[in-house]
Amino acid sequence: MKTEEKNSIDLFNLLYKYGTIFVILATILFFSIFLDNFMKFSNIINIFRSVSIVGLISLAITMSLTVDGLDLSAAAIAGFAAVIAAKFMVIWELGTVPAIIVPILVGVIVGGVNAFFIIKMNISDLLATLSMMFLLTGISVTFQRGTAIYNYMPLPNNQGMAPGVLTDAYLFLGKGTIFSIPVPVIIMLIVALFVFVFLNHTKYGRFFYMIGSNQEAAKLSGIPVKKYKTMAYMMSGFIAAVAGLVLGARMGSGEVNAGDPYLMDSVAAAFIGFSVFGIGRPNALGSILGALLMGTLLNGLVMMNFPYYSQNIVKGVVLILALSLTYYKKKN
Amino acid sequence: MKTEEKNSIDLFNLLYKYGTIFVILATILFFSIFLDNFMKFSNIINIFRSVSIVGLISLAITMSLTVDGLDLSAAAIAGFAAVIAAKFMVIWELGTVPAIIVPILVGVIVGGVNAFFIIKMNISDLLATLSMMFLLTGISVTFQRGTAIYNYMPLPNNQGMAPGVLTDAYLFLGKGTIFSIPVPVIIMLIVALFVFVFLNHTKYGRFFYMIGSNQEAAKLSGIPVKKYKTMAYMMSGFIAAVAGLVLGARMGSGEVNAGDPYLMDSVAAAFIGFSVFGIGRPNALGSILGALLMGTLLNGLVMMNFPYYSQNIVKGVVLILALSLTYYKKKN
Amino acid sequence: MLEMKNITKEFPGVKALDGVNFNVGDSEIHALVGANGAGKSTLMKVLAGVYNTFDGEILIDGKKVDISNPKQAKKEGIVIVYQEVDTALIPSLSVAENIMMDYMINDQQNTFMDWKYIKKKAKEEVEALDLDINVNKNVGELSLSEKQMVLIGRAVFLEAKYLILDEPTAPLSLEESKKLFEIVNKLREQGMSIIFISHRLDEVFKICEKVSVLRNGKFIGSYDLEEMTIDKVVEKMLGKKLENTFPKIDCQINGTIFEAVDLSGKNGIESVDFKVRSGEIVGLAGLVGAGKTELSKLLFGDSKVTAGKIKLHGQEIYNQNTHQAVVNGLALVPEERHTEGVLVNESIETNLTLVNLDHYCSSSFISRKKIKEASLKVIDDVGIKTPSEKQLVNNLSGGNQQKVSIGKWLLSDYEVYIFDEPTKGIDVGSKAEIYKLIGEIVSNGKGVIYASSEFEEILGLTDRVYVMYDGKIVKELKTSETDEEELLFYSTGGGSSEDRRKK
Amino acid sequence: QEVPEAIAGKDLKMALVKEWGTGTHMMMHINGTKAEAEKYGIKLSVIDANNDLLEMTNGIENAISNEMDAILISHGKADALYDSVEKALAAGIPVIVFDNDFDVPREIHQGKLVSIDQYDLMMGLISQMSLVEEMDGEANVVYNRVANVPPTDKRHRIWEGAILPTYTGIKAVATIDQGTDNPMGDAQTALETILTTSDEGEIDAVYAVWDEYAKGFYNAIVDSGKEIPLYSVDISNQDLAMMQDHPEIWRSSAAVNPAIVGEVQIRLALKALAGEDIPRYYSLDPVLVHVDDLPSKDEKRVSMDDLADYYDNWGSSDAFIEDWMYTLEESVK
Ligand SMILES: Nc1ncnc2c1ncn2[C@@H]1O[C@H](COP(=O)(O)OP(=O)(O)OP(=O)(O)O)[C@@H](O)[C@H]1O
Ligand SMILES: Nc1ncnc2c1ncn2[C@@H]1O[C@H](COP(=O)(O)OP(=O)(O)OP(=O)(O)O)[C@@H](O)[C@H]1O
Ligand SMILES: [Mg+2]
Ligand SMILES: [Mg+2]
Repeated sequence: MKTEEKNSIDLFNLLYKYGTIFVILATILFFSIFLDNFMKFSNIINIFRSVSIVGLISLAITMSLTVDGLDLSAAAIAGFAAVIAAKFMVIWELGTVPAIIVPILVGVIVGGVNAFFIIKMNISDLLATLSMMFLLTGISVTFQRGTAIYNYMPLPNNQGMAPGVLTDAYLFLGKGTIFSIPVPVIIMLIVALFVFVFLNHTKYGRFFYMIGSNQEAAKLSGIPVKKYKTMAYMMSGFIAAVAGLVLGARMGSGEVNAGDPYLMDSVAAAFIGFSVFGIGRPNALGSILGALLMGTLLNGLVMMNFPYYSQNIVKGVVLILALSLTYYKKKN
Repeated sequence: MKTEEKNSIDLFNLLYKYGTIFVILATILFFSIFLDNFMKFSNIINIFRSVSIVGLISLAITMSLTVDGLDLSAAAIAGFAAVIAAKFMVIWELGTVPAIIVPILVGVIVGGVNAFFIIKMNISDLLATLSMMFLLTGISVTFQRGTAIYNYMPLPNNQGMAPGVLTDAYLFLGKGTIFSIPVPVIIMLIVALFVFVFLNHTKYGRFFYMIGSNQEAAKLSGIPVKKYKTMAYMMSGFIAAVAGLVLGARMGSGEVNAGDPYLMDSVAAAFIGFSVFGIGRPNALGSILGALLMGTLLNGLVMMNFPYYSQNIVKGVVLILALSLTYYKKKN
Repeated sequence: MLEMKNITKEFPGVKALDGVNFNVGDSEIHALVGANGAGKSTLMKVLAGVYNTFDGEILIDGKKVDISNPKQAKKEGIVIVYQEVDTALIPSLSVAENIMMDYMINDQQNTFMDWKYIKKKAKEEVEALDLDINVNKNVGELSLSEKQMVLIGRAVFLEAKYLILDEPTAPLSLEESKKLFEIVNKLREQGMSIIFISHRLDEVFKICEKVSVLRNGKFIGSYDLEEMTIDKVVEKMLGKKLENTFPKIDCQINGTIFEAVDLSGKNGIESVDFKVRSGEIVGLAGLVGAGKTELSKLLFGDSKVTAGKIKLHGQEIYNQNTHQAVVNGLALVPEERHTEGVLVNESIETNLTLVNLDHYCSSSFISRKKIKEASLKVIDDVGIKTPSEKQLVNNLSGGNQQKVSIGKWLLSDYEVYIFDEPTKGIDVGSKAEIYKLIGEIVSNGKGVIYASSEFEEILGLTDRVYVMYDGKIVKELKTSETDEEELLFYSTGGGSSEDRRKK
Repeated sequence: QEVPEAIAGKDLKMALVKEWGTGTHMMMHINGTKAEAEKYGIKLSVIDANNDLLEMTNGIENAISNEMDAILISHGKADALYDSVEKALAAGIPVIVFDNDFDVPREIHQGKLVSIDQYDLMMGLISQMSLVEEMDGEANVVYNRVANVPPTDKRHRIWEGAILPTYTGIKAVATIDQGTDNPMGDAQTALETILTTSDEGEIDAVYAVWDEYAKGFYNAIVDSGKEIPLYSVDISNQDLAMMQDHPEIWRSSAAVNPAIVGEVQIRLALKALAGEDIPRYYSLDPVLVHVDDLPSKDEKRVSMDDLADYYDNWGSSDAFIEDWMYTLEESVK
């Protein structure tokens, strides 16, 4: 009896650990068979590039997930960062360096404010970051009275043309390549590596997990819970801001609300990532794989000329499938 | 020292219990002073009508919250129901009754499917319902190849005009009034009353809350947890479908994705409602008050000619304020 | 020398500690006893820095120390192993990390994790405690006793000056307890002082030198155990003499009411045969991990039956889920009260009336009056110490929580009651009350299944015993014809055909 | 000339109810409306429904209960708004609609309802013909449509019904429609995919039915390093900057100055309030903005306002300007 059960459990175990990977491979196989150009190196690079924003934002969300929070404002922070960067270069002509540093600082500060409301005011994480999302959206629209910021834009009140431009150094973040690998992909991979090392190989990462898994125990063991929770949200803000810089550079402008459409996909990617390799926790690798799964799907569907409105169905079905594979085991 | 503390605790207690109410009253007071027409009966009715959809969907979400779930698909179910109703009347000419019953049935079934994935497949509630949201959006768009369904719409492939119309009986759900109270408001209040009585005065409601409080202990007390959880999601689907019918009737068409914009506001309303009167749990009254708070704000801001792009800021700030007032106490 | 002077701690509506003076000498094992709700855990939490407000002062070696958070307590060399183990462990992290948690938090200099060192140290710790746990496993996958040992491992690693063990042996088997005592003695020899809280007074006498008694939040006194007897300690605890722990239950044992035939379950129970007769208390004996809990849950429909039958009054019943089991007339008091037995965030009355809410409804509508009446009755019958029936269960002491967990089944009749370690963490006075309750149940012609790893209880209470080992029933014994030795023999696999220990 | 009695000396309040308010085009429309309103001392509330039709309804109802003098609408779906619009008209409030139409009985709307569009049929025609001409009638085109939005549907009708059957050398090798949620970002990703997976030289031109898509397409083409011409409809300052940066890519766009739409809406509302005759339908004249007509970027960066220098009927329109409006303007100052 024992051995029989063992076999079936092992199969589930496999599915649990490798379910997501399996779905990704199946997706890739399917598209490679039906689409000639799918496996071209250039298209693979393309897929990676197309998921870079979702990947980065889902890494930001991963940080908040580790401390058992959920940063719904990450996408809004990204959009906000792109607007600020553009404002710095195009309107205020302050050069690349401040245009990169200030949005990142703002991202970190917004993360801190989130943490303040969650920790000090004791508002639930979902609500606090949801409110922050409204707020940031509002502010970034107000900031520019609803218009995008771009090179040579005319200034309001007939003040002529915007003096500055998005610098090449900045645009390189979104459009450049290094050894024919797009810079956004490189940035995503570096951030993923950073998050991976941070979470798995530094004590701070372990503290994050401790807090997320049993906050009370962590507190009683003397971990400064508030400090690290704040840190987690700040890091989330940091990564989200980086995502925003890449987003702004890819678009070549500071678009209002540009981050919003990436929220749901990023949350989904981070959640799918939970169980990759059976880790059972929010983690960097999983989030990136989750993002890749969705990017691959979308890419293939566009190539197959699938009507956009049906893409959501496919997205939903595959999501459910991946999740079923990975979560079903837990029950047993 | 002891007595001092007592006083401050009492103040917090008051804020905790009546914080939301306080913010609502303050908002109303503020607007009544600065706006001549704000307290007009017609405007109050107007506010109620404008929150009816958010109110209904937040009631649906409340049902799932009681069993410690969160039905993110509620808004999508509403949109789907509206599309089905329109399809029944406009394209298939099947009359009002099926056009009302079938969408509601579909809502209940979708709730059941959600429950299936959450209970049987053990997928987390957020993920399961998120996937369902993608799916429904996809299906309802595909159902009509992205177009809305409306009276006298041209059929695809030059098949002439749609044969049926949205019946008056159906439209009455959205546009009618009874004693000059709009029907959507009446429906919202009836559903709220129903949810209130169900949750507070029937054993089922108590079972829901107990399952939400500690599922394992509830199970070992002999409560059929799966059954009641399924029921909660089905009721969520039911109420969401009702919201959808009202929505469709108000818009006079089956609009694809019409439900989506209400998701965030409804979730926020249900969460704000947690602490109204210090209840500390998802509840009907709170959800409606949460919806009213946001509706009142929006109404007043528009009347005050607030720049439209700043309204989100105000929404964010007030949300945070209301939440801070109500959640701050819990910490103590 | 550790001195706690004039400690007073109040919760809303409850004065948990009232001017308590408590001293612990160097290098001694000091027992702290008292009935449920006496304030033991609260006193220890004060010492461990859990509460930042209390009246009174704490001195170490004559010097006043300020302890208002756990970190300060640790700095003073005070380490605590809490009563509720789940509150102190991180389920999603490995055993190694859980054991080495304090090292990671306080001592680790590097930002980067020294995985090699942490695993090596944790392994040493586990081996020193003679445990068989893979340190890479997630703590969430461990059994309760293993979790307890992980916590003790963590405390031992810290090399504290004062180690507080709050009911550490409640989830441990005799053997594991013995192992623990060896460790405790070793630590004492190294100069550590141990404060030991337990409701098993025999243990207290076995390893402690001194005992302090609390009653109703007041300090009764400290005594040398050499000058005391169990009865005397009990008297100090309860403020009165305890007549006899195990009440004489005189009741007629009749025909079989409940039967399991060749029952196997998905949770590892194999081919179990047993029966319960009307008016009979049937013991399930066995060491920790023998499968008593699993069997109880299988009978109660919380796990899938893969083969065999369950019969009630000769008729086969199917318990597809726990609800059906209750409808069929079964009741279960589960082992882990905090997560399974009670809803800690709900009021006492809500908990008590949950299982048969129907009785307090008229056509699905709840009657608050009926609920209040019924709850007050149970609170009175079972003796739950609380200011009001509306009190949250979370605010009750451990023992009183357990009473709620039992009390909820007493409001209506069931055919068979399954008790899984119902007196774990319960003081002797309350134990006697619970035994009395069980006696009343059987004298109404019902059957009781009583699972316990405390042989003394089994011998004192039951009529017949089944001994479990490795998921199977290995022996059936008449209680009056057996003794502790024989129970231990069969529980450790003696006499079983394949004499192997489960890993 | 005297300001008509119905208006003279009154504090006018109007509401502009928009389906959505982000994007350069929408901003220019809002700003144009606002500027014109300010000119005549009209207090204008702008309601951005954020793609929520019921929010538009709420906005209209709010305007009615606040006794606004006129309601300007942009976009939205007719069925959803019909009742509110009818109510407004019945209450005697003029409704000037942009890119939408309401089938209200004449006795109710008489003299109070105008539907304005940018002459989308014509914009489709001239932009698509620009492509046909430059491609010499033969090209594999990545085509773009946005289904179920009235103006883009009108433009599509020309493509489907006129261009493809007439110029059979034009082939749509792929069609991109990613809806309206994230047009720029999704368009960029979709075209990137098509460009990387198509064979070299397979795609000759890209057509965008809406400039929000065109911006994403432009980014994708520029980033790909290919030189594929792009033709589109609608224009904004941002589009012009892009056009000038890469004249070889973004060739032309058919457009109406969205600010003028707003201006005309305000003037029509004023005329209706004054009781003067107004038309039921009005289409503005589109212009084909072609990059070859513009100076090079080193010479001069062109903005929307400058387009008047290159196209006669760009810039301000004097449609529906009455003499008394100058008087009104003066009196406000
Ligand atoms: N957080 C709290 N809020 C309110 N009352 C509390 C709280 N914690 C403990 N109490 C009360 O304080 C008293 C002492 O509880 P404590 O847990 O110290 O008892 P104990 O001696 O450890 O009992 P047991 O043997 O059952 O563990 C009890 O009456 C309990 O109900
Ligand atoms: N959550 C779990 N994960 C892994 N193994 C478990 C788990 N729970 C129990 N086990 C194992 O299942 C076996 C049977 O455990 P069970 O709890 O039934 O024993 P028991 O006889 O009731 O002992 P106890 O006195 O601890 O209740 C043991 O080997 C135990 O370690
Ligand atoms: Mg205790
Ligand atoms: Mg057990």
